[in-house]
Amino acid sequence: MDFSFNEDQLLIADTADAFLTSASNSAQVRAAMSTELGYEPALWQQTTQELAWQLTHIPESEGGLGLGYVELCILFEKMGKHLCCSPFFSTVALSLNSLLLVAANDCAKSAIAAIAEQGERFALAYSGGGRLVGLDSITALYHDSDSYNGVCLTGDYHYVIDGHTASSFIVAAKNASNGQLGLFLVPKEKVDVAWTATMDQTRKLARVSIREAEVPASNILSCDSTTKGTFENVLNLACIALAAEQLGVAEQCLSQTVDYISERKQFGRAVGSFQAMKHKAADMMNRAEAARSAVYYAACIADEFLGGQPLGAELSEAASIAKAYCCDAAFFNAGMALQMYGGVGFTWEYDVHLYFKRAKAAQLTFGDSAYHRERIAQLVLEQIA
Amino acid sequence: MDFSFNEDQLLIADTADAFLTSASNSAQVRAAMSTELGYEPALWQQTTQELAWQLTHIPESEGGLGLGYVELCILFEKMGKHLCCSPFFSTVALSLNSLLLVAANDCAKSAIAAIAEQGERFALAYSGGGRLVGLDSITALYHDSDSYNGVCLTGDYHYVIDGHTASSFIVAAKNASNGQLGLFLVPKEKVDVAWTATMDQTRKLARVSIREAEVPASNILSCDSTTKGTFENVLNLACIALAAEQLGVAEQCLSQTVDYISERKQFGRAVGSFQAMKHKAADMMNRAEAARSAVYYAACIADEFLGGQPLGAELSEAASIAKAYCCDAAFFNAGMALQMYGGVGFTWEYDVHLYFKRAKAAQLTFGDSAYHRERIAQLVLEQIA
Amino acid sequence: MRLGFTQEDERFREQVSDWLADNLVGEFAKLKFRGGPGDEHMFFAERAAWEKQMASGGWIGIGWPEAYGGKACSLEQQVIFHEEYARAGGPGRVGHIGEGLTGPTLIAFGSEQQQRRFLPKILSGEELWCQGYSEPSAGSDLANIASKAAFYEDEGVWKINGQKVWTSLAHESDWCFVLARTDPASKGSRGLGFFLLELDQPGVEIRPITQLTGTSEFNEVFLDDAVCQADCLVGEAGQGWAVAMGLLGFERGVSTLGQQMLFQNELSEVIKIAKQNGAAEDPVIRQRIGDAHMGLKIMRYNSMRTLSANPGDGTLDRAALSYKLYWSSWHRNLGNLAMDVLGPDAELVEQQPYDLTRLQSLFLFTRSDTIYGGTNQIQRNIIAERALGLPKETRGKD
Amino acid sequence: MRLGFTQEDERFREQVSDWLADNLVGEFAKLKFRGGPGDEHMFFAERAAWEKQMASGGWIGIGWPEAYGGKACSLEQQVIFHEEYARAGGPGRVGHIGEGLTGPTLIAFGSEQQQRRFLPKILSGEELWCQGYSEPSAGSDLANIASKAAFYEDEGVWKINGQKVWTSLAHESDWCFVLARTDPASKGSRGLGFFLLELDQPGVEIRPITQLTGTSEFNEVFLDDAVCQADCLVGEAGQGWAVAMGLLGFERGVSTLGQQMLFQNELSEVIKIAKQNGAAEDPVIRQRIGDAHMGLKIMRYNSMRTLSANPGDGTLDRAALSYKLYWSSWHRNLGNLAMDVLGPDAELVEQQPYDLTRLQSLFLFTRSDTIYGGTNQIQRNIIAERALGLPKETRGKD
Repeated sequence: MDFSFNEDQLLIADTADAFLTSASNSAQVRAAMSTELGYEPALWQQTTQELAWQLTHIPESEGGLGLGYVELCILFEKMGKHLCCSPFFSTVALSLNSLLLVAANDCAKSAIAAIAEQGERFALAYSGGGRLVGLDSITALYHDSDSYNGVCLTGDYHYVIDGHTASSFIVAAKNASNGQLGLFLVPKEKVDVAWTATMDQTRKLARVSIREAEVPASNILSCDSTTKGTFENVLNLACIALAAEQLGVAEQCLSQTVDYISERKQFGRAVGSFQAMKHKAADMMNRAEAARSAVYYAACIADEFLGGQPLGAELSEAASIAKAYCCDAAFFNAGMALQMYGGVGFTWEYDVHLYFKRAKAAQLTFGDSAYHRERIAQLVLEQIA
Repeated sequence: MDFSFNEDQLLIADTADAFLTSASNSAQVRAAMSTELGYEPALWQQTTQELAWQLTHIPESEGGLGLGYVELCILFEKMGKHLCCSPFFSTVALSLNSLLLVAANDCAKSAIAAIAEQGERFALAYSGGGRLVGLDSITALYHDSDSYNGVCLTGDYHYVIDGHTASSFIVAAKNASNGQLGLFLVPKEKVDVAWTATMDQTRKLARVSIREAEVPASNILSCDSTTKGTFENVLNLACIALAAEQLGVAEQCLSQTVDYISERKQFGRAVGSFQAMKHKAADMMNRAEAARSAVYYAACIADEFLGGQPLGAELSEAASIAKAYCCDAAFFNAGMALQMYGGVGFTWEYDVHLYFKRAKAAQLTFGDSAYHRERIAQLVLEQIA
Repeated sequence: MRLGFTQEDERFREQVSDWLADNLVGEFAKLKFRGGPGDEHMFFAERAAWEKQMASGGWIGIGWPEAYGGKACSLEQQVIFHEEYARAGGPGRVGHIGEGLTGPTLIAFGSEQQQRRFLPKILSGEELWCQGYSEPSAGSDLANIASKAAFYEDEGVWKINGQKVWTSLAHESDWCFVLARTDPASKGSRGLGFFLLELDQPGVEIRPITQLTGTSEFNEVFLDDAVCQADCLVGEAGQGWAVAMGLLGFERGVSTLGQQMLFQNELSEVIKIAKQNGAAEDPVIRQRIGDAHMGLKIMRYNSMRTLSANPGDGTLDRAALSYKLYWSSWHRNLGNLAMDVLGPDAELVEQQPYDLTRLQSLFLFTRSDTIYGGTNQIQRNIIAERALGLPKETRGKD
Repeated sequence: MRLGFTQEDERFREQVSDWLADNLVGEFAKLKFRGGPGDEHMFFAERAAWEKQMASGGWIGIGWPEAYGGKACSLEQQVIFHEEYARAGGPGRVGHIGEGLTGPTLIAFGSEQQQRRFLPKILSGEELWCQGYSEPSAGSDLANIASKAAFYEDEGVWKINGQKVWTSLAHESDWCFVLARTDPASKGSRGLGFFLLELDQPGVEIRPITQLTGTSEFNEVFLDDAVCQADCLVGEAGQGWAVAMGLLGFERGVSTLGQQMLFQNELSEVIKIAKQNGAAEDPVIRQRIGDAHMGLKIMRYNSMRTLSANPGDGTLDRAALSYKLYWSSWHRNLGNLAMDVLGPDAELVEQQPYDLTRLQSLFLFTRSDTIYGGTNQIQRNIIAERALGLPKETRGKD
């Protein structure tokens, strides 16, 4: 058992942090978030071409670096820390994971290559809107086509992360007659997309509409009894990546707040010398530390899962634990930061609100913490006789 | 609108407090709680004969003082504050209230007189045991007797407050054929009782067993379509009385803790000068104050209800609010007290644990706070279109 | 103890609600439920006109003594007024600082001349006020005022230099009351003056502060030789702290029940959404709805108790001291509940690029509730020291 | 990062579990899952015998260096030992203070003579130890020791006077290490001595403290000219604080995973009851069960991280610093959950008049978890100051 970063992982963390410190500073984040596009194309170019971050956990056989989910989570953590505005999450955590899990499929292989080599931006569309989560939220329908070899697909998709700037879509839909889930590759030409502006401006959402789209058989990623499980595991993996981002948020809120309260004076003392402040900071640290443990354990389990190892069976549990804990920790820490900054934290000028909004958005993405706690309870209640 | 005590009420509060300060001090509480009986007969004698507290809200027409539920709650608050060990709660908050709500009944009238004049001890038995609350917890059954004018009743009752020392019982049972609720008066001769020792020693519980008991028609308190509502209102009134006790607990935990941390020194300072301690004490005070508002509002509503006024319709809501809030406040404050006393609070010698145990017991009596919050939510969701 | 109001009070209630029903129409109709916290930047001109409308109905200063132009309404009637105002959706008042703070301060501490000069204009809705206490270095440590006021004998005026912050409505107000140091060598609460400062002058620059909502309700006010006439000092030079603190005593909680009416509107909106989108069937959300309702009810009971018990003589009242902490925490939780009830829809703004929905504004703006007017930390200190008698916080050595 | 253990470690695990399966039988069978916190008063004589059984198997001091009679097991193997011990229901150790605290302290700070005298008896399970730090006035302020030690040249002994408190197992132990003031004029952490004190002597009186559970695990120890031989002072007179603090550094968290195994047993019991009595169908209880499980899992991950990262050289590690606060809060919540799952049945004791059930003991005893070994308040101070570098708490003037 060795539950600490090795030298290579430490190097990845330092490099990513250094890069984002200069490429995703407050001014750059604010510039990117205020556009509809939502990211800086030059940054995307750098991360996918120069740094080739999207290759991280693609197997070497598919042209990737063959590293693991731990390494990927290191990147997500740093992106969260720097609030990096980028379609990296939608492309890698959602779409690439979907493709890797159906990798035997030729269609998936070429899509993986498009991401790996051209840095193409993908989005995953599944939810029909509302409070339902995951599989339950899918309302889009497909049916086998009479006129060609393939399916015909219709649906409205909400909350599609970076949907309005993706060039290709992985979409989920249910068979109109038997309800079986299918995952399909759809180029942007066949969909209508509209940006839906959000409270958290650092991550963009879109609405995607598909009307009687012809999806040829060659674009079917998965459409059998395994698809449901695949889709659920995609969301599990995405939850872990999101949790990693939120670890970065939690940690950054802590360190910025500690800096601020060490400087800010009231009553002739640094406010950080007041016990009420110190104890709050201690609580923030405890949450950040626990979040770190939860994320990296889940990332290790993701590697076990991707490698077909027995511990991979823990994926759902580890993902729910990481998602629920880290999102709550980030929101707690961001809320505390707002409180401890006092008035200035409430201004647009300081960055605290950006973290706070991001943290709330993350809580509401892929099911809130109550959802995941219930999911954990279900697993536990089944386990214990 | 005048939501403050009048002169008479202030006098009742002061008198009760002074009496219990000398009649229910720590040594006296510990002496009473360590017996199976659970109370000091001389104290019972004093409260029912000299002070005649049980007369408080009995109408003058029935030989009572004709005061209100507010006055009664003042007494319960002080009894909670002093952890008074007494069958007053079972006799007055549960049994007398049941009798008053069916007062037209002759059987009830004579039972009221027995309480009023002889200070007889009554207990209410209804729950068949387990986590179900109120009406849902009743498992005892009755059926009309073929051989005499009355019903025949069988049931096992759990958690009967002061059941082992009561001389009469009011018992709830459901009609074996149609499920309709009935309330019956049963003398102790017809039941088997056994003390069930409890973690909170300051309030005793018993198990009561009734096997094919003959209940003559003259002992039927209520047995028609109104009985269910009556029974629910008895529990509502009992919840308010319990909440009043817990207000006393919450307040006493606060004031004792403030005294202790003002005295106790560490690091060359009174520990009460540390912000962490001060802020906890402030949180305790806020809860005690809110608890006070909740109790006395509910007590006013109880008076409106007992007087047949329109605001009486708020009884369920006000009772659930008082029950949930005050029990949680008392438990919070008692837990804080334990923490703030440090090691000594953990000893048998100090009284903190007595309050802590009493508060936990109260939380679990008449439905826990989650139960009452759900009940409130139901009411609210019905109200708002 | 007695719930409910007298028949006379109920007639007064009717009078208020009738007037509001008759007047909150036409050009004013669109102001309904607008201009509250988080929305204070909206419809300013219209709300200023509404202030005059209120004045014409005689509804400003209803709690002031009759000798000063007020109606000397009882506490109950003031409560009723605020309740009915909120129920009718009366807009956020732009005159509330003048009515609630400046007026009572001048009545208690002002000269007869100051009273004659300023009180009528407040009652007529013609002059609007803002408050200038906080400074960048005087937040929680309010007495740490750095602004300086110097008296120029020759010109017969005070000149004030410094910076005020978190001044709401400054850009729309005519006057501001300002705490500034009259004794430059003093520290803390000694050596301060309480000034009435006209805002429309070269020495005053007002810059809006953009909040996390993207809107502006607060301002920075820069004072660069801002001129204040000699007779605009309230009380003596050096006694400003006593005046400022006296002012805090005037808030007797009559507006709290009105505030709670607004909270009820917000909670009802959240519950309606929950019923629409299915959240109301989620047992965890139901717990939170039950809790929110319970919390608001108890807030009301707390206020009723405070109003009944507090004779306004500065007596410490525990329920009153805990009110700020109580409502601000409750309101913050409501903001959070609103988002969680909405689920993923919570993220979608009203209109791009960044017009927030009412509930988003609530969610974000309630984060300031636990900061302004004394942070939760300061509130707990005050409670521990004043109500519970625990030892004072040790101060730094500066 | 790598989960799971090596094959060699897994073989070690098998060895441990086999030995436990073979030995935790017969007279020792009834000790299974007994003697833990809240139950430390039970079966003392049997557990003392078990300690010798452990010694015979060579399982005491497995982390000690070989030169001192230990096995020098790797961190992983120590973890495995604790896990298997807990899994098998190994009873609460009566020798853990000698093994975990006295031994490492003597190895680091003791004289060769002290090491030769005491270490073998610890390893053989023959001599049991308790610790004498806390005093009535030295709780959170541990350095505020009032006990005094004076050296009597003629007799060649130290005599100690004072009172120790919260000394667990004192009435069953042979020796106690005691902090006492060698310089009577000193204050705080200076001027202390670290003494090895034999308990069976006239100058030592031990009085059990009855806890809120009605049972006694802790004691008061009154020292009235308690005699300590000259060679039983560890380190120099006046340097006792450094010895005592060095001792704190020895806890490297190897026992935490074992502790968590006990927690898992407790949680599983609660869950079983929930399934039996219907609480498991209550969505609010389900949330809390999910939360408890999540919390315990993360506690495990935290420990794994601490164990992997902590080289035992005293490096500050954030996850390690937060461990006490984390587990004690979790455990307290579990106690509460247990009661709420049971509902009204939670009140019924095992046997009258006051034999508490296991879960009642858990509920009550976990209330001390957040106090002993540094209250939650002290833990937060330590974290804020050591890990986050925030300014030190101001001290009083005495």
